[in-house]
Amino acid sequence: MRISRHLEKYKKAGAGFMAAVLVTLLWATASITPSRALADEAPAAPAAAATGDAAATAGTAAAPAAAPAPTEPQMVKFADINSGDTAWMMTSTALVLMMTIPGLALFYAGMVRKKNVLATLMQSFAITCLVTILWWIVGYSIAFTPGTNPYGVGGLSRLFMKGMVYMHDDQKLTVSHLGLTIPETVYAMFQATFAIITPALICGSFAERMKFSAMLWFMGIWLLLVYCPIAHWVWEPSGWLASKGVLDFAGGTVVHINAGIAGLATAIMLGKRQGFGKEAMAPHNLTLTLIGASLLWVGWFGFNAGSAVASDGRAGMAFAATHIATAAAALAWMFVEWITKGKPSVLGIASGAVAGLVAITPASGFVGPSAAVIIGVAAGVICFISSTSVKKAFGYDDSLDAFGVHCIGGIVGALLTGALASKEISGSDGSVLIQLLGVGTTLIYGFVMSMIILKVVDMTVGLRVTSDDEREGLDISQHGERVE
Amino acid sequence: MRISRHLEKYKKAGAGFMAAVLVTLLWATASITPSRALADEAPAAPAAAATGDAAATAGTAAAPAAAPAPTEPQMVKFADINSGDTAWMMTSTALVLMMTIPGLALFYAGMVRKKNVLATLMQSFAITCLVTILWWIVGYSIAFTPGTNPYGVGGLSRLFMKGMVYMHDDQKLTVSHLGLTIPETVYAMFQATFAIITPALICGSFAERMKFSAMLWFMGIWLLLVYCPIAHWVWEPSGWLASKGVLDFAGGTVVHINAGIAGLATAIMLGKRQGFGKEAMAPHNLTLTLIGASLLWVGWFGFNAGSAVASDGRAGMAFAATHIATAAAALAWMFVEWITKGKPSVLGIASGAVAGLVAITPASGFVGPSAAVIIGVAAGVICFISSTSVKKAFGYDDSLDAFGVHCIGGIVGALLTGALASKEISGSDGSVLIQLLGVGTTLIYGFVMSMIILKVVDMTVGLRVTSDDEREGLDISQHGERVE
Amino acid sequence: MRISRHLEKYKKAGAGFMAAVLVTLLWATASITPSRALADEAPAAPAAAATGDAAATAGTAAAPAAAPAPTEPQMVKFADINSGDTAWMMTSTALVLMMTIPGLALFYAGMVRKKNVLATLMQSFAITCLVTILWWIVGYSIAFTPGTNPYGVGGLSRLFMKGMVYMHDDQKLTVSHLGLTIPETVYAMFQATFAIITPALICGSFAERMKFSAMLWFMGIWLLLVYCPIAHWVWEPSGWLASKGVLDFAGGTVVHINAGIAGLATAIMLGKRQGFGKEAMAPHNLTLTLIGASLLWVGWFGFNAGSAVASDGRAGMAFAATHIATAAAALAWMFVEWITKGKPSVLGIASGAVAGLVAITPASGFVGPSAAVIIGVAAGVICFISSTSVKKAFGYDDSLDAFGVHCIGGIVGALLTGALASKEISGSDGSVLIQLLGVGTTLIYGFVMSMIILKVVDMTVGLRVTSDDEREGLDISQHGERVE
Amino acid sequence: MKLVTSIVKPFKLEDVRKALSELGVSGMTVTEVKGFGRQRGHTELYRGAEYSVDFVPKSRIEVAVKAELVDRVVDAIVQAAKTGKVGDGKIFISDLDRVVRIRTGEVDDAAL
Amino acid sequence: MKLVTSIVKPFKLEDVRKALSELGVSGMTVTEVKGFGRQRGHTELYRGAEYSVDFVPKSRIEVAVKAELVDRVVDAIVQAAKTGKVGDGKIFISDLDRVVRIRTGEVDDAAL
Amino acid sequence: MKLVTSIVKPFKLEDVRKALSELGVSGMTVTEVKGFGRQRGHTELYRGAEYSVDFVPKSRIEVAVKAELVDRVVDAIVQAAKTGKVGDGKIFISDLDRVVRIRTGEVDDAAL
Ligand SMILES: Nc1ncnc2c1ncn2[C@@H]1O[C@H](COP(=O)(O)OP(=O)(O)O)[C@@H](O)[C@H]1O
Ligand SMILES: Nc1ncnc2c1ncn2[C@@H]1O[C@H](COP(=O)(O)OP(=O)(O)O)[C@@H](O)[C@H]1O
Ligand SMILES: Nc1ncnc2c1ncn2[C@@H]1O[C@H](COP(=O)(O)OP(=O)(O)O)[C@@H](O)[C@H]1O
Repeated sequence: MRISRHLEKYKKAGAGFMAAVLVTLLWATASITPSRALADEAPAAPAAAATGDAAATAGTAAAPAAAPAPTEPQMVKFADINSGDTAWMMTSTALVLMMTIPGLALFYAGMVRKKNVLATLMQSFAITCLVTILWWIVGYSIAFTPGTNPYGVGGLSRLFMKGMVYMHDDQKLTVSHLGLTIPETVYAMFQATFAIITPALICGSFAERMKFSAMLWFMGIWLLLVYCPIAHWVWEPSGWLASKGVLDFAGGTVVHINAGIAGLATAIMLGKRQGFGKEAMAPHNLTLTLIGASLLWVGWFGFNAGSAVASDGRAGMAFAATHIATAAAALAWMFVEWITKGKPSVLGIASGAVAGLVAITPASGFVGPSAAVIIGVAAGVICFISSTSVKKAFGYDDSLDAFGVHCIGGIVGALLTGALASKEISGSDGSVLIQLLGVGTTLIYGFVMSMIILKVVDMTVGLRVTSDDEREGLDISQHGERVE
Repeated sequence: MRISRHLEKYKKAGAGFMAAVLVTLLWATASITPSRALADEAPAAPAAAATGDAAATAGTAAAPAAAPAPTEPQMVKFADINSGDTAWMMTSTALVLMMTIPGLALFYAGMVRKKNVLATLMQSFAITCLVTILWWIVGYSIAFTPGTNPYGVGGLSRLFMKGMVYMHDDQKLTVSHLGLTIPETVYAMFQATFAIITPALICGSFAERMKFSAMLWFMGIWLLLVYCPIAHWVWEPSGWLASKGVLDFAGGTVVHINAGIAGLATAIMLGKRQGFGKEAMAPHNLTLTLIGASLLWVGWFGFNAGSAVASDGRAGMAFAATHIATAAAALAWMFVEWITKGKPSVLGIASGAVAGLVAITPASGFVGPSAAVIIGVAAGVICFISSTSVKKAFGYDDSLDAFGVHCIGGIVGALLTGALASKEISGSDGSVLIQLLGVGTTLIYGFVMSMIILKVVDMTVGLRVTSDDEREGLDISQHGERVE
Repeated sequence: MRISRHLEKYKKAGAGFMAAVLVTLLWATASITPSRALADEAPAAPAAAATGDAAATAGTAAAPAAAPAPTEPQMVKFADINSGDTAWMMTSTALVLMMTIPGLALFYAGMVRKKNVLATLMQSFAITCLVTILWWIVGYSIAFTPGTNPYGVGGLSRLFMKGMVYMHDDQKLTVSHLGLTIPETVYAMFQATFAIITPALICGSFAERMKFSAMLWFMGIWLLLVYCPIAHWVWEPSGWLASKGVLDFAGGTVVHINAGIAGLATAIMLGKRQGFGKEAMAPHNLTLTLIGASLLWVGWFGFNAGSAVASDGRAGMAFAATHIATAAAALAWMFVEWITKGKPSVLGIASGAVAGLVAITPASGFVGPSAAVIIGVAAGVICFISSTSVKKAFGYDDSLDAFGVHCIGGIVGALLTGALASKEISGSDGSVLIQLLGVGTTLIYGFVMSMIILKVVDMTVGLRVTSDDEREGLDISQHGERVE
Repeated sequence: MKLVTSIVKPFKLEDVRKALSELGVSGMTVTEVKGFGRQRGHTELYRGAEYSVDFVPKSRIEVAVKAELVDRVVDAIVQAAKTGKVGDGKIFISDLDRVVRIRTGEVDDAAL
Repeated sequence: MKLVTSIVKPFKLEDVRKALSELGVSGMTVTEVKGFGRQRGHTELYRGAEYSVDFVPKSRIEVAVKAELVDRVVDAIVQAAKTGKVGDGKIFISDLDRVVRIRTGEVDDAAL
Repeated sequence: MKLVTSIVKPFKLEDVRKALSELGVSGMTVTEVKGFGRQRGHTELYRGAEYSVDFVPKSRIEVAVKAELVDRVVDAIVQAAKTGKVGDGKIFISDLDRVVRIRTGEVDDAAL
């Protein structure tokens, strides 16, 4: 009877989504009409617009300045596409998807108790699917096309990815103004993987107690109301933070601070797990966590070096900075733990590596190897403190430290990017003050909006599972499955 | 004594294969002689033959039409190779191998009972090795070189991959007529990974009961008598289905329908597992299954976008369609299950994702994002029904739903490709009727041949393990190992 | 009280490292000064210096000979970078990192007893971090920059990777003389992943009994005193083995023989595990081992094809040889075991695959598919014997066969490379004698140095855990963690 | 009351359970155990080296029953668990002073 | 001495342990077991097919105690393990001839 | 017959088994259990936070033997399982009404 009541709730939730999906289907069918008309509106970009390596491998020496930088997606000739850049960006996209599934899914799943392992994996996987569909419907369009109001979001020209075309006979296709040498489809998918991992990161804060249906609602709304706007502000040239000169090469602010602060909001709104602080809640299988951390590391090359949107020297420098900073952070965390607690733990070194990856993310394209070491060590030490002492002090149950590692690590990275950005490498100087503006905006906007969305979902679907369901474990109570 | 009798059998089987391997070795040694002679026969292709991006990055605007499309592998200059296309194709090959090991191996291993997990992993791994060797000996040659009879197989010019050369001093190497801008070695390996995963998929239908030796024999014969011919017919321009205009971008028919229908044959020939329907045969560890599904998704970008055999806009469009269709199918399956059964399961969403990947495979290079959503939703819903109600109705033990997901999903995809193929994207219109021809041929030829091969193997080696071995589990009975 | 004494020890060890890390930090800060000055010293390389595909995709036909081959890292224009080669090399670097974490980590972790699984994973992960930092400090510089004395190591021009630059405004960056078409940062990271996996391989020989602190000290010292010199001798043109003409395409000698012989030294110095030979020490979870073997296989394409340092036909040939040899070796091991022991084991086929990968490593760029089969079969059979009969005969506890598979497999590969290298493919003939020189040097130098380092570490930190710690398991005794 | 503890082959558990419930004994507690006895374990391969695992997985079934039911329970178990092959297992019968049902506090026969 | 064996819901283990140590009974041996009884297991989904798992995970707690302590031990366990819902479990009390502490060789009450 | 149940340190299991078979007792049933007692468990780290695990893994060995064998069996176990350190474990001896060998139906001593 309790059961049945629940099923009802689920069904409602489910049905709701189902409806959504179906509706979009109609739209979809509508939107398959050849987009030639639409496409031609955009002026074909002169081949010379191709920049950097594109030009290079095309054998010309055209400096980027040669043509006015385009400000919106446009149609180009097949010949303007650089196959090397495209190869690297498709690879990067695959790598970043691998970061979430199975990477992050395993990283988190290994830290929960055995009765919640499947539910934890399910969160990352379901978010991957949900975000992809929302991204296709409207996410990409409002985040990465120019908007009219710098404080608002982008336009709707890419609704249902209409107008993102490849025209076989005319030998033409569209490119994003943010990546002129690769197909727009690839750029849109690359960004999709970023939109996927950000909400997935939040799951670390409310592990082992959130209702699956509520999680879907929260994530879906959060993506559109929080992620897309912030991504637009920071990364789309017409966004206000971008024009202010905030530096965020691969998403320290947009992805990590953003996810981390939302995580804190969930930890506060959902409250602690039953028995938190009393019972031992040791990670049930750190083998999974270590596999996850390793795949995160490997995939992060796509995340950071891929953010150069080219297969060039800038990407190479980001690649090196990422690898070195991660190693430094992992060792820093390990040694601090070793000295303070007497033993270096597997969870510790893995957490340190992730902290380093997070902190180098905004800096990767702006700093060299040595600055990367400084950022790494700082992230390792500071995140160790925030995930242990600080958490204990305030007593919130940021279960898997999405806030402690991603938000704090992201802040460390964002500010140090301002301090250490090298003009030689990036051509632009960083400023701690401007970085603070980006950080502050994200913290405030992200936290407030997350709290509001959570409240709404709580009043409608209900955020938390029943005490019995929590005790039995989410695997069985939410998904009717169990790991032997 | 029973044991010993068994060992005998195994040894026989083993010895048989051993022999095979050794024989090929002799051939091999013979075939190391410099292939210059052979090579020169092929006319060096004019650089202009390089198409699409190749030309593009080579700085020329040569339309593909510029040179008569070659019809067989040939010798080209180093300069005709496009490094971007080659980079993407090598990456794709690695990704597709990753789909089978560890991807598919884990996807299946997580669904069996604990006593069969190693044996299930072993099947995928051993097939990978076996097919690779057969591919080197003759598979690639009969599948991807032109033949004399459109209803037959290709020629023997690439026996032992002789004639597939790289000549350092002459700065020349061979390319396949199916991929003019990449080395033939890369194309042959890319196709090898397709030949590997197809038989590996079949394992899902006879899980937990087939003799390992029998499996090796069946797969080896099946590859040469079923996979190679169908691949040749559909993909090699001289094949009859190819000339009829059957569209199969990445293998919906050749790989998935083909594997699925063979799976049904094995399920019928081997019969049900002991206790099927009576005992609970729940998946023992869906963590493995979810890791597998995730790696399948990630690797599938190589499968579909790689099938463009170039790093260009067509690949990009295939990439996007693949990702979006998968997400749609996973959600569709999840919501249907949620509404009909009351809970969304991990196995469900993972199965849905795979169903979507299967269905978008033939369509990927021919449709845009919105059509991809339609294909995905259709696949998710239909495969859910075929793997549950239909299977229950007919009562065959398609243990892990190789038929229910791959054959049915493949059919959905093949037909919808005919219906939704976009002339804008592919330059060619699809036809449901012609697609039906491809589907029907594969279903009939594949099913009949599989039954025959199974019968022969059953009469010689014996298909099924003894009832005691099945009860004890294949891990110990077939491989003398066990997971703690 | 025993505990406390231990903690002391650990803390000391830890503190030591900590210190090291901190010191380097100071240096680091110092070394962030713009490297323009330093950079300009190097003469800008003429665009024509770009070789192979680089030239190709740049549309020119410049033969490599066109310019005198550079002998040290130098500054080039953005336009000299080939985006396709760079894409492949970044991908390869990610793949090779994936080989160690999680690949090798899992391959080994699955073979130990459950009480040591985390400690085994931790070894690979910690080595990854430690080596990365040492590589940044000095490793890359002494291994891959030219030295004054062919029997010594390289120079210090890349200390802290100073001088490895990317200059945004001048459109210039540095490249290594060993890879003219990709950024030096990418080359340095690619080589870093080789420097990471080599020590990680050694862990197989001393599994389940070495103190974590001792392991860190040993690996750190070994990297600088053994790996770097040998890498320099064999791969850096000014090294004496390189000039003697030793062929080692991807590291059969530098990586595998080197790691394997060091492994033997550790097995001898640490002695056997408690109960070795008496108690059953069966692998606790071969699922992990099979995942590991699969990821090693997939990642190895980056290892071998990546060693072409280009995305060209040579890489393609290395790719094909790698895949085919691996399959042949896996089948060879499986059938030999099947015939001699009565059952084909999962551990067997996985070990065979690794043996094949090891043996083809030095040969990959020099042989074709058929020679690859011969090398594979030889490796499979010989390594099977060395890991079973030979090990039993001598009675050393090479726990996970780092010596039996990597050293022996490496020797098989190195010698067969001399015998089978194809002039057509590589432009150079091989010589078994010269190969023997490389093998012998590595065996002797590596073994002696390893013994010395081990002795020193034993006298200071102590190599082996206490008998109680060993019995309780390293997971809890070394890291205070446990897998449920 | 008596406590009937039987060690049986795991795949026989289901049959035993059915047999018992036919006697109206619906409750039981099952433990997965390692059995050593005449039945030898299988041999495992490890890098080609063979060694024998001397324990066999078994299921240990505990049933508390009224004294008068014991004989029928034992017969039922023997019937259900028997394969005639070595390793079928054992049944141990011992005495119980008292049985309590935690939920209700009921004792002895009422608690079963 | 008596052996008090109780089958309780796993999440009650901690409470039972506390209750017992308050009685000065610090030692106990716990086994994870599968329980069959009135309480039904949950139902699982498998590729959309549903089936019910009829066992429930339980914790089996063995405590050897002086005869005179038995009643208080039983009460303590009942108090601690009770939720009032079906499936709370059972307590079995049986007699022990002898108890030995391996470390010292002490026997009976001294060994507890 | 008597049932001798001993709780020992896992790594002593092998020794105990050897000792018993020397007495001609080849059969036994072993369960992996969690032990609580004087011996404290280790402490674990979790994101730097430390907490102690209060149970210790133990092996529970059940052997049914003829009454007259009990003393020698107990001695053998004590000898084999003793390390002298806290946590060595306990031995419980209780009475068995009956023993049945399922395969043959033999009862009591014949069944052992
Ligand atoms: N003396 C004993 N005490 C406790 N358990 C025993 C004893 N003898 C046998 N067993 C259990 O019974 C199982 C079957 O016994 P075994 O001798 O192998 O076959 P059988 O009972 O058919 O003679 C053993 O695996 C063990 O678990
Ligand atoms: N006759 C029995 N013999 C042994 N164990 C029993 C018996 N009856 C019940 N149990 C154990 O007690 C547990 C709870 O019993 P159950 O009938 O489900 O609830 P309740 O004890 O509240 O009536 C069962 O899961 C089983 O482990
Ligand atoms: N009263 C008891 N009842 C049941 N088992 C007990 C009891 N006391 C101890 N044990 C078991 O014996 C094991 C060892 O006891 P412990 O007090 O730790 O050391 P020692 O037996 O050397 O005094 C415990 O882990 C527990 O499994």
